[in-house]
Amino acid sequence: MTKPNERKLTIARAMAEAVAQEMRIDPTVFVMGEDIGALGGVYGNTRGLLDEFGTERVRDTPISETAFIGAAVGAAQDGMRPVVELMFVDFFGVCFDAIYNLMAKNIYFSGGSFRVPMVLMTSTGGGYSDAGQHSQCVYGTFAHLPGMKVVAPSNAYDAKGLMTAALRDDSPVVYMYHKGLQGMGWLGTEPGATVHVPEESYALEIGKAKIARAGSDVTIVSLGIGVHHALKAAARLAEQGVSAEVVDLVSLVPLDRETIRASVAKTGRLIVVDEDYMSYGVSGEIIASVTEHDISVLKAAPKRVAFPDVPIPFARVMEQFCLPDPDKIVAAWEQMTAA
Amino acid sequence: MTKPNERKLTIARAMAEAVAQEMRIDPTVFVMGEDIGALGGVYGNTRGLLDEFGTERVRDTPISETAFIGAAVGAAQDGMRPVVELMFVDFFGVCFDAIYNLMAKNIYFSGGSFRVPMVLMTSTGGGYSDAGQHSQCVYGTFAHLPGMKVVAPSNAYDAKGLMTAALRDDSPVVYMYHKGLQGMGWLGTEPGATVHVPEESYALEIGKAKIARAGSDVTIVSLGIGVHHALKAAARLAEQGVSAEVVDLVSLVPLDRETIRASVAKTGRLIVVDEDYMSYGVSGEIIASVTEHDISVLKAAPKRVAFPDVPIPFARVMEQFCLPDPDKIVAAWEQMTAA
Amino acid sequence: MSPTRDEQHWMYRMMVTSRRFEEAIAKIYFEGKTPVFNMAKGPIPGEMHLSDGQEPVAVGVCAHLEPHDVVTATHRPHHQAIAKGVDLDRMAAEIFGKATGLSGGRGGHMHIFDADVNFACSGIIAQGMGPAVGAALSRKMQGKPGVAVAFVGEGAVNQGGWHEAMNLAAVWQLPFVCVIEDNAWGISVSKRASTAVAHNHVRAAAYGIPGVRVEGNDPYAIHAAAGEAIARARAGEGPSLLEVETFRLAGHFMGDAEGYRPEGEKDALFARDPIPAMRARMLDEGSATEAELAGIEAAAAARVDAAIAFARESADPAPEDALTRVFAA
Amino acid sequence: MSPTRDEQHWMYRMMVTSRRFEEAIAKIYFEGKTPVFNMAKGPIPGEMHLSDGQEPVAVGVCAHLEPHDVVTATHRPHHQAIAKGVDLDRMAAEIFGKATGLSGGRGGHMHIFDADVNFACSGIIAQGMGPAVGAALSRKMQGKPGVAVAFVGEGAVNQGGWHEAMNLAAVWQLPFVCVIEDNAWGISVSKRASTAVAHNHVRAAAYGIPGVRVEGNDPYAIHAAAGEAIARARAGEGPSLLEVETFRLAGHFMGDAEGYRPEGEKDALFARDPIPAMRARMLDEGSATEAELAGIEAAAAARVDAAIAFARESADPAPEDALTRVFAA
Ligand SMILES: Cc1ncc(C[n+]2csc(CCOP(=O)(O)OP(=O)(O)O)c2C)c(N)n1
Ligand SMILES: Cc1ncc(C[n+]2csc(CCOP(=O)(O)OP(=O)(O)O)c2C)c(N)n1
Ligand SMILES: [Mg+2]
Ligand SMILES: [Mg+2]
Repeated sequence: MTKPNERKLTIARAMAEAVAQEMRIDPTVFVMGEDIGALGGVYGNTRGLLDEFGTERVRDTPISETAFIGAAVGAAQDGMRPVVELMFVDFFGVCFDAIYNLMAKNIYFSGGSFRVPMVLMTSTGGGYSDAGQHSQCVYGTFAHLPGMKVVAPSNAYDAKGLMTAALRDDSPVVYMYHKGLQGMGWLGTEPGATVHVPEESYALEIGKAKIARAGSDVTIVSLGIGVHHALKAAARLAEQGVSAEVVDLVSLVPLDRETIRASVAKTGRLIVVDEDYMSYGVSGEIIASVTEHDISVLKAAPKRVAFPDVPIPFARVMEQFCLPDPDKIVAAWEQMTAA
Repeated sequence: MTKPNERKLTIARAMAEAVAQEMRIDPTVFVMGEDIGALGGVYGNTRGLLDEFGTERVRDTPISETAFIGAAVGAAQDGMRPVVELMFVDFFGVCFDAIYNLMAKNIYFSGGSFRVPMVLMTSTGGGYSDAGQHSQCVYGTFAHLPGMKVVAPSNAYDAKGLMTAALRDDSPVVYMYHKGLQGMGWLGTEPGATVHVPEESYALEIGKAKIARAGSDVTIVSLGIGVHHALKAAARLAEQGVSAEVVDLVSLVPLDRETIRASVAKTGRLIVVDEDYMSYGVSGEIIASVTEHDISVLKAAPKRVAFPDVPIPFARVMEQFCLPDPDKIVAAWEQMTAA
Repeated sequence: MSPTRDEQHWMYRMMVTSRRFEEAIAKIYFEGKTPVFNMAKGPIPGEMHLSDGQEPVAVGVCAHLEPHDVVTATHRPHHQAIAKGVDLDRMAAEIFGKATGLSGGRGGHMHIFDADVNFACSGIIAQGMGPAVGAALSRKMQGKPGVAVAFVGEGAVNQGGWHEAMNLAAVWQLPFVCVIEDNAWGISVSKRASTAVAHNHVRAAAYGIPGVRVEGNDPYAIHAAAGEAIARARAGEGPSLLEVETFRLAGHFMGDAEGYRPEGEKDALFARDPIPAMRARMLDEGSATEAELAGIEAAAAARVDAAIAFARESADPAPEDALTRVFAA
Repeated sequence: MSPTRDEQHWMYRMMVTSRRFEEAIAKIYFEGKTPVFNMAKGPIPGEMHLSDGQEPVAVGVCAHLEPHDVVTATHRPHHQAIAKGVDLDRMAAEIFGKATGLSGGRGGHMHIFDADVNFACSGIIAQGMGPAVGAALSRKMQGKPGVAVAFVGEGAVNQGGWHEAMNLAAVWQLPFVCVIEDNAWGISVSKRASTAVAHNHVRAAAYGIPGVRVEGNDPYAIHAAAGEAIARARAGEGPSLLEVETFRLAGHFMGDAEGYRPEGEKDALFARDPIPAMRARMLDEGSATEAELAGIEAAAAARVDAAIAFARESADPAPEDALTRVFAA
């Protein structure tokens, strides 16, 4: 039920609103990417911008990701604040040099004399049978390499605040939004992501995790759509009398290890939920971050619910078999406590 | 001291020998890459091949990594067994789509009806002041994404056996050799990497870790050059009466979790040494693989000695400050036991 | 050189088969997706890129190809697959995500692989260029017959990998042809807005190879130009670039409202639908009778119906099979 | 149009400064690396790519540039940096990895960044293309003066990113010039073995922009051609491609035995060393006296000596400073 002063927005609209608000006050902000103009972005997050700001500041590009991301770096170093879109994160392979070796490193290479204030926004995730080149998350891939901040909102409130913060940051920020949360009807919509969003501009601190639900028996750490799986699992566990705390990472870089460790210190148990591939990724890092700090707080071996190490299959039954979901989280709890 | 029947080879020569031996018996094997012909590879691992096999089978390429790695995939699918070289792994960003989204996935996308028998060899690592675009390891980046086997030898014996195995594998294998182990005089040489190599052809099983040194008090897990740091640290610890077991991962994919877990079950302590960036990489995965399996075996929180999450600096004092080395491993042990 | 009578019949049959196939897919695609469109629902979930209107390119080129020749196709691959002779039953089943699909449901519509006819495709723009060049290299090295053809959209020509592969094919003088399906749009971005030259065939000059443009989405002209390029490749004379004007009669993907297209553009294209045009021309030139054409059309429709029925009736894969076939057996 | 007398003096001074600088670096590079060559040792560790012989490109182009113009350079950047006016003391200190270096020792010789004169470079082939195009876009959007020039080697032209950036600059008609330093080699691979066309300037046709080639490593001709391209860019007439024949008198990197070069090739190049050639021409044409040239040479040598002394005397960075400046302050 919508409360009187509530203004529910989808993540897509929240993102576009943050960009528009910054564009109004800062003439150096502009947007580049494929189909971000007349189409408004395949995932709706630039809708309305072309009409308001015109083709000079909202620039459809050729299918030349290396060139336009590289160009964004050059523009950022020259006083602009570009927002560039990599339509699907899966496409990072054609342009990763411009991202991880250029955008992410020029501040360091220049000893801080160059600033690289830019936002790279990109869609992640599957669940709608788009197969192995259009459904990946690769959170771990981006978070592993130094020099870029990495954020991933789970709801529209955070989406707007993170975008504003990213736009005002003098360092490059990779903004990973999950397609299943965008609130595009045609992709199905996780209703929990569409929340009240204040009209006025506000910025969230990058690098801060959030307690999405407080609890005392187990900590479930996740990000993006996984937070909603975790909340659903927590609701189910609550029916069994189990109190689960859900930590929404919000940022992968910087990673808020304090908040994670404090939660696990309280609950003694850890489940990590990640739609990215399991090995050498986010789930391992979270577990290592807790255990290298202090193993005495753990009452049981930590568990992960992550995408298995296989390409993402097309067929719905296969993809769903692989994807994290509330059932698998509840099952992880059961295995953890059965042991 | 060289024993009578000993035939010490550098890793570079061991790699070239394995390739040459396969080329002699299998006409479908050929080599492509930048400067792998007349120059013999910047890191010496194709030396001699052009003279023996000619320009048809040893093909210098344009600086077009996306094209020639993609071409290798097409040739592999068409019955050839290409060995391609990505000169420095740092360059993966210009061609990663051809690697992680094409080479690694076409077997799966085709339901197994296409084979992709190819080897992608690439140099890793720093320590010689080649700065942030020529010194990276990015082991975690390759190991995170499904569909490619990933190996990283620490000595010439393994180097030859892994190369032979990789060449005979019907799936793509990424072969990551560390520059500091190649035995190229001009890069300095870790003498421990240059070992006896049998003349005859032999293949190692991909996916098997090795106990490089047996011990009982702590398990030090590493790969590539880190194994040598670990062995040196183990020797130092032995002087203090501490018995360290060193596990050489050899393969990152498949990862031999059994061997790691068995070692830690025996020693109760774990230190992971990795020249790759610390977060979201190999070190986290190893720790998570152990702790998610069983925390009861651990007598202390595991530790990692890895490259901090910063671009690799040029200045020697800065780079050495960041790189893992025996001192840092010994210090990790001391912290672990002080607690 | 005009296609022979037999070739014309084959081309027309493939064009009609392809169109019927797309129509069937389009209809089924909406099953389970109404009243509320949700891409994840229905018997065919996920993105769907149809090839309506682009059939002349596929048939004009593939008329010259044998099963042993290699084709790499795009995210919009059905017409190309059909013209290359991909097994229609197993292709339909793959698009439905069934166990009997070409890859057992692992790939779906953007990942149609058929080893029997050397066909592969990809969801990444221009990704097929490298593999096609590599297959051409393989043939040259092995002394085995066969050329390799990479189909790309005109939007793909601005992708770096395209340039690299063209240069490599030209440096090594490989039996390779790049065919650009120029439908004037890359999703919502017009060729004019994305490409610095009016026509991409001029880019052949950057590789010292022949570059030809065919206007009008005309299967006969495409057939002639493709014939020359492929013959050159077969004769060991090196690669060529062939740009073909074609029409995207569908949206970029299903669900695309195409608000970005200028008013009237689509109507004008529909008026030039290549299938009725070819039909009329064959009748006109006497290369087919009405009865023959009706027979071809009926056979095509029946073939499509059978493939769809095969797909519908096939079983889903076992969920846990998702974990298999990552590496070669 | 010929360079003015003043321009010639400046060009000659920059060329000599650059050469003296490389000679000094080459000498110091071997300190600590003999008798056994180990790249990691000595006051200047790591790879070293010298620009001996390529000075005419840098000065012919940069003669037309102001500090506010943007340059992105390559892995072989010293001559370009010097001609663009990068602070020589801090550049030398960077190459030595000192705290006083342009980036405090974080970058080293392949990562020379000087915000004051809008200079950057990169160790990745063709990586500078995008940033230069982006800087050109920024100037156009902000209405601020300035053009952007990307220097690349001829080997870089076969990299996909080069093509993408050329097209983007041309579609958007940006104030951008791409200068190709064609030294005929990419490490050990000859241009002929890697590039499908004899000359890269013809590739301008793929972007509908002017493409010019200058033969002979001639600073005067380069100056003239670059002047036109840069004037075009300043006038808002869009990008150009300028290919310049030049000579790599050094090995690819220090330690390169160059066994792959045809016998006699290097000797022939040394006989055409552009520095003595320009000296002779200036005397010949009366644009400088022997005394003036000697003065320029002495000043250049002194400037280099001072920079090297500054670098040598500067302190190492604090090791733990490696962890700083990852993000903007
Ligand atoms: C590297 C990459 N970038 C972007 C996309 C998203 N994308 C899919 S189809 C398409 C347009 C392709 O246009 P064109 O090549 O002309 O083919 P058409 O769709 O017109 O057949 C885009 C941008 C992609 N799949 N891969
Ligand atoms: C993407 C990438 N591939 C390969 C290399 C390795 N590499 C460094 S310099 C070089 C040759 C470059 O040739 P060219 O562009 O002609 O410049 P030159 O060295 O002749 O000045 C190569 C292959 C690299 N740095 N980046
Ligand atoms: Mg198109
Ligand atoms: Mg060169």
